[in-house]
Amino acid sequence: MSEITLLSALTLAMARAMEEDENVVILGQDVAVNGGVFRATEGLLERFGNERVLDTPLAETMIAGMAVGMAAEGLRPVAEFQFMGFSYPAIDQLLNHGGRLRNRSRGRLTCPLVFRTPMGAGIHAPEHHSDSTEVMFAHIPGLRVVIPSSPARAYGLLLASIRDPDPVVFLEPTRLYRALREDVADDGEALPLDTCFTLRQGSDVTLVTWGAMVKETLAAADSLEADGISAEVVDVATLKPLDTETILASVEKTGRLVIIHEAAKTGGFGGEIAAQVAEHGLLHLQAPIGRVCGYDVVPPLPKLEDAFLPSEARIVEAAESAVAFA
Amino acid sequence: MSEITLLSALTLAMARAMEEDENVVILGQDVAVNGGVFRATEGLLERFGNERVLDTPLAETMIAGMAVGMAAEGLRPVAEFQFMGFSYPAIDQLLNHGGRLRNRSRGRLTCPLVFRTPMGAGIHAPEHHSDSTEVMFAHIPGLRVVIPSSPARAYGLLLASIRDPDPVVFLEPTRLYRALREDVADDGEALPLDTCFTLRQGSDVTLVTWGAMVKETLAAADSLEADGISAEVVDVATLKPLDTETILASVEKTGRLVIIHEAAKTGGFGGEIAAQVAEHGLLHLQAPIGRVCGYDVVPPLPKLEDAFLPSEARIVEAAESAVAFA
Amino acid sequence: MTTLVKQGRIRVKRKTPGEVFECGVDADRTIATFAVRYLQHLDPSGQPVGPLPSFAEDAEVMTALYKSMVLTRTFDGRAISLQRTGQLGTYPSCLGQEAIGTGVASVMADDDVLLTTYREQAAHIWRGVTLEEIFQYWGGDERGSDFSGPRRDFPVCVTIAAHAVHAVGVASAMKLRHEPRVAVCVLGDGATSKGDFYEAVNLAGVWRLPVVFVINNNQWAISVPRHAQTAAETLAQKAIAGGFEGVQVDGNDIVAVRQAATDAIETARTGGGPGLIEALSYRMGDHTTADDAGRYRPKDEASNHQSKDPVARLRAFLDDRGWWSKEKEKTLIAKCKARVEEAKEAYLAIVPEETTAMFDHLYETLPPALAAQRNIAAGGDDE
Amino acid sequence: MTTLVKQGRIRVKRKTPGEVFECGVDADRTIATFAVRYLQHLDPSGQPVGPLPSFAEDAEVMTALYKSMVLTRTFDGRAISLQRTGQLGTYPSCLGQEAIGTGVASVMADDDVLLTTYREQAAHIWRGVTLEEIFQYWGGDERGSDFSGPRRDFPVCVTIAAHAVHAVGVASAMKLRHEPRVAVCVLGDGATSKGDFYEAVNLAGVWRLPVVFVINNNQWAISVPRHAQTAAETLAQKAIAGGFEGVQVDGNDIVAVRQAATDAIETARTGGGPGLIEALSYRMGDHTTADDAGRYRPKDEASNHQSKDPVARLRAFLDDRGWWSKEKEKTLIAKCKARVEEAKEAYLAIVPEETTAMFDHLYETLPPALAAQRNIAAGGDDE
Ligand SMILES: Cc1ncc(C[n+]2csc(CCOP(=O)(O)OP(=O)(O)O)c2C)c(N)n1
Ligand SMILES: Cc1ncc(C[n+]2csc(CCOP(=O)(O)OP(=O)(O)O)c2C)c(N)n1
Ligand SMILES: [Mg+2]
Ligand SMILES: [Mg+2]
Repeated sequence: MSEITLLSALTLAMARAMEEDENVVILGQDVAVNGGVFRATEGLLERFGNERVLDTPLAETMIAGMAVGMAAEGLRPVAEFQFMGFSYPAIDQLLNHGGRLRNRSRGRLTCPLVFRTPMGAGIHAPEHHSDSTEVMFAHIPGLRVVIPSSPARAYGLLLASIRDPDPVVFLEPTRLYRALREDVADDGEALPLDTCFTLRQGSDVTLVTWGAMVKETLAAADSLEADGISAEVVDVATLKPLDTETILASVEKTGRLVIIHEAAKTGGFGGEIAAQVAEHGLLHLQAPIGRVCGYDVVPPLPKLEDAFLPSEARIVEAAESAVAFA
Repeated sequence: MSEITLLSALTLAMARAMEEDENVVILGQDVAVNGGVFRATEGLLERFGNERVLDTPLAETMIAGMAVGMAAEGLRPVAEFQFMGFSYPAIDQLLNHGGRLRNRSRGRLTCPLVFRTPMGAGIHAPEHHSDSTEVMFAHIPGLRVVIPSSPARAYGLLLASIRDPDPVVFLEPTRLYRALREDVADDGEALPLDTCFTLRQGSDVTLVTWGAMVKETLAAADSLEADGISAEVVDVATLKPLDTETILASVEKTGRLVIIHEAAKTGGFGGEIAAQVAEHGLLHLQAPIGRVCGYDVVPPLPKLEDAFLPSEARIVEAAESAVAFA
Repeated sequence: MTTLVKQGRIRVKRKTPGEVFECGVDADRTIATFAVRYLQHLDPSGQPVGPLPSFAEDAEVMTALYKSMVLTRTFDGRAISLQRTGQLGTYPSCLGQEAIGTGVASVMADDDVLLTTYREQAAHIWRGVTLEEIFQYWGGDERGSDFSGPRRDFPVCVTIAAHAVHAVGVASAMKLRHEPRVAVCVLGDGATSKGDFYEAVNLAGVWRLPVVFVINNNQWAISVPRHAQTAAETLAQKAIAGGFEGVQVDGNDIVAVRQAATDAIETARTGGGPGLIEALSYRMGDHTTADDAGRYRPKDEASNHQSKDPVARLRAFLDDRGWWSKEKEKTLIAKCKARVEEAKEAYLAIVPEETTAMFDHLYETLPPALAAQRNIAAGGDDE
Repeated sequence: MTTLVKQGRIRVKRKTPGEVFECGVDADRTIATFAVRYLQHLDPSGQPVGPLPSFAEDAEVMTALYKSMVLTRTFDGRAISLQRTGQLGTYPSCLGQEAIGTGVASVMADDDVLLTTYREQAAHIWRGVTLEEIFQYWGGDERGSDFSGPRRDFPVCVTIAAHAVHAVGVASAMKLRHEPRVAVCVLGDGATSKGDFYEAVNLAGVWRLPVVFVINNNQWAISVPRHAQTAAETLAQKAIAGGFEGVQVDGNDIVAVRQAATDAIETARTGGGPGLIEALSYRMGDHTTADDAGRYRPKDEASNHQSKDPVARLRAFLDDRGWWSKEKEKTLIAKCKARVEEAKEAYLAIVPEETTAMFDHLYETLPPALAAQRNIAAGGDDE
């Protein structure tokens, strides 16, 4: 065990998966010689050679489609898109092909692939480097959508994603890449892809979030505690399929729900969670469901980035008004 | 005035817009000589000539990007994508460019374009011809997303969309193209792009829907009436920006809400509406919010298509249990 | 600073493409030249235009090709009539393009992988996809893509050119595993305008993948004619952008198609890199049964093309060699009709899938979150 | 049926691309040939390799070009140092590629439209984008894209090759309105692998659009070298796929760049259709300030390229003609530094936008539905 970053945990998981299954191959722009622009694939070329770690030309549709073709032939491609903002040409392939191949061939051909991509704002990157559009992927039938929020969960969830027999979109919050270190055992233990993680027990209000916002949400929970409010924090982790039960059980206990995500509010995945609770847990609700989200605007360039990101203060405020509601 | 189909209403609106503004141009695959595969642009080439009605090569990214370029130069392109299932290469352009050009240039360059595309299942079409992924567009900042459900609304909303100074995604339910006729006055009157349409007044339950499902929802409202249940039917029409007020006012009146859409349930736009109500109208709710949606599956080929589409019966059932809830 | 714009301009000689540039000043020299070849073996009347490849001298081979083309055409006609009577969904006819699919498929190995559009029934039939399956697919039943024959072939690709990028993925898998297999991707002239096609061609070139692109240039993409699709004089030259060679063949001449395919596939198989074949053909029918070519196609175009018909051409060649007869033709037609009728009956007798089938092939194991939806679909109560 | 696979194969002569095919049998003939020209006027030491275009004999023109290149380089170095001290965000240096942007921009008309990547500061500076604006953009402020100079030019395009399709849209607008204007799109070698580029090239060809694509082939796309990007011998030949001509030029030779650009732009302007110029250059720095080329680039590669430096080359040429002097150089450097410092000060003094600016340029009129969000951003209560 050693204290490592989320980024190193990803590398560890990929290396482990490549070790245990020779069908696992890595592909993308700058993933081989350069080890990825964030260094997530650092060292893999040296260790597994240039037939398993592949630098591709600059063509996202091709990378996505190639992965589908490889997967149909039984490989387990792990394709990196350099930033979420450049991954959109892959949507056509995910929606029309990756997520459908098994279904449309009635199980004859399958598509065990992973699309990894960094997501989110907060690292003062240039234009188009700060998107959080996870809901677009989470809406696509046939996919799994996973977002880790700690080194250990990154390791276990990525392993599970690579081993999964179906296509997985694996979204990595850049803001967390190097933000925290954690002991991670490289023990090959995967985490389940269909459960939320309750990171903190609480009794007054449930805070549901995922990805980078887990950080601010946990901080908000600390602040709330200081004010005598006990917040339960749920990290959704796997958006699709969604573990509604854990969320409902928490809301049943606390009676109050605030959903936090960095993505634009309108049509964001927070809506889905709120809707599930309004459908299946309405009677437990003692307050309106709050949502603290990114505004429905273009993620701004660095100067206005901090003003764009949902803040700890906004979360605290929303939780407090939920608790104060009577 | 004459009784026309939704399809003819669209043609009428485009002709009108082209008549009144020479910057309006039509482009897409098969839109000129063939008048579009559904004939939405029939007659426009003859009337406005081949410098305003343009058959393009088969390349959706290019069509989308070209429209952005034209719009920046002050034209008002109305681009057709042949089916929603083929429009995904346009997402990159909409998300990274169309919806952002004004913002990223701080208003120096603008993007007054319309992307039209047929959507939805129910016409026994081949694979990939039956998608309802409107939420993917409705989540994108800077866009408007409009879905008409009657000939008159198609006319007024398309006119408004073409005249709008910002990018509009205009989604046309194929199932309604020729399903009903209505008197439409070609009077150049646009409809507002920021209001829902209440199609039927009711007091017991609010049914919120859009697009093709308006048909089954109105039919369900008739059935419900026969059973003594008074259903209010709201056609959202413009998903983005969303007119939450009309929906909230209706829920305040009825106390019960069922949302109906053909798109896959998880992460669908129904979640957004449910979330808005759970946030701003919780106290009016006398029953859990119901959602009757497409399943989270690949829209099936024709043999299973009817079993996939949300049925009148499912809507009636959901409305009845909302009303029965106590 | 733009006052400089008008100054100091020297006209550089422009050449019409296809003409080799004559070097002028030292400053300006030709550094690369390219050529596109055209291959034809049988003229429209079925006469050899030169020495034939040896397979064309083999009666067994040539009659087998002919039989498969006639079966395809018989099937195709029946599919259209079934659609007209409401027994089949929208159907894309391959009338007039049979030589392409048959010629290409006939030189593929069983474990090669075929990826095609919706118009290559000829290739599928040769590869062993059953007629029932093809009916079933166009009848709106996913099980039609669960090919009983070539298990690794892709289902037909409806989203234009998307299968070109799958093909380079399949070929990459083959190459990384050092298997002597080839991916063959058949697409239309319209498809060559799409970025997917080009991205695939470019990767195929730079990774020297065992993949062969075959363009069924049937001159139309629904209503858009070939000349409105691209200014390229040939579609074969699109390969030049990927750094390899394309060849144009007479796609109504099965000898030329098969010859070019043999060469490209074996080159690819033996590590020589990718190939691209533009097969010139003609869409003799409508785009699909939902289309009316009369709206956009010059009046006599289709009938003028009759004289180039690939089936008639091969028949004439067989006749000339004395390998065929009216008698044999009669028997063949009867046999094909019978087989197609049999397939039709079998297709119509297929028991529909359960409604829940739409859930059961979505994931290897249905996520618990979807159980409730599946239950509704099965007739249970709404969530 | 695949027993036929092994039969009747004839090897068709394969040629290495770039070699003109010799026709063999009648059945097999060459139907199209293409060539790529290479243009260079000044060798690396600044010596003319042949007769020069007349603008190169004009001291005023040539010194203006030189001054703009030096200003660009001064700005570029300062931007890097500002980034290193935390006063600027991630910044992509254009070191070594100044001749491309300057050469191309210098022959554009004011009302032509420039669409570039993030690496064409040279072109922007010539076009009249202010140094403050460039600092401001890379400092993380959208107002930097509100160019005070060329109001119709596009903001820099970060999503690779996406601006190629914008360019054909801009050019289409120009053509449909019969305006004698041209869209110029500058992109990288990596960008030529992307479908967008190809789709744009193809449309440009078939619609004969007034658009010129300029490829800044700086040999690298982050860590991916040119040869791993495509097997095409030249990037210029990518135009062949679109049915028109591409030309390769020495991109470190501003005379060649400007000459090729003049020709292509004027051809486009006068209805002669699109052009494509591959300008061979070299990325002398890291990809951006966030990159470390030392991780992937052969050790001596960058220093070996020093001898081809475009600024030094033009300086040598000016020196030879007697149009330049140490004195002039000193004055120029001082002037450039002063101008850059002034711009830096102005940039650092810019008052930040209000938080609500992120709402105020999203739509022409903010939809009422967003008023509540804007209110929170303005410091009001959460919804
Ligand atoms: C990406 C995409 N865009 C549009 C369509 C609609 N469409 C179906 S077939 C077709 C024309 C295809 O032409 P071509 O590639 O020449 O093939 P052909 O039909 O002639 O065999 C079009 C535009 C589609 N299926 N996919
Ligand atoms: C569509 C897209 N994919 C990936 C990236 C990440 N990225 C930024 S620059 C770059 C390399 C571009 O290389 P090239 O086109 O040669 O331009 P250069 O940087 O050398 O000027 C990449 C991969 C991007 N910006 N856009
Ligand atoms: Mg075609
Ligand atoms: Mg480069």
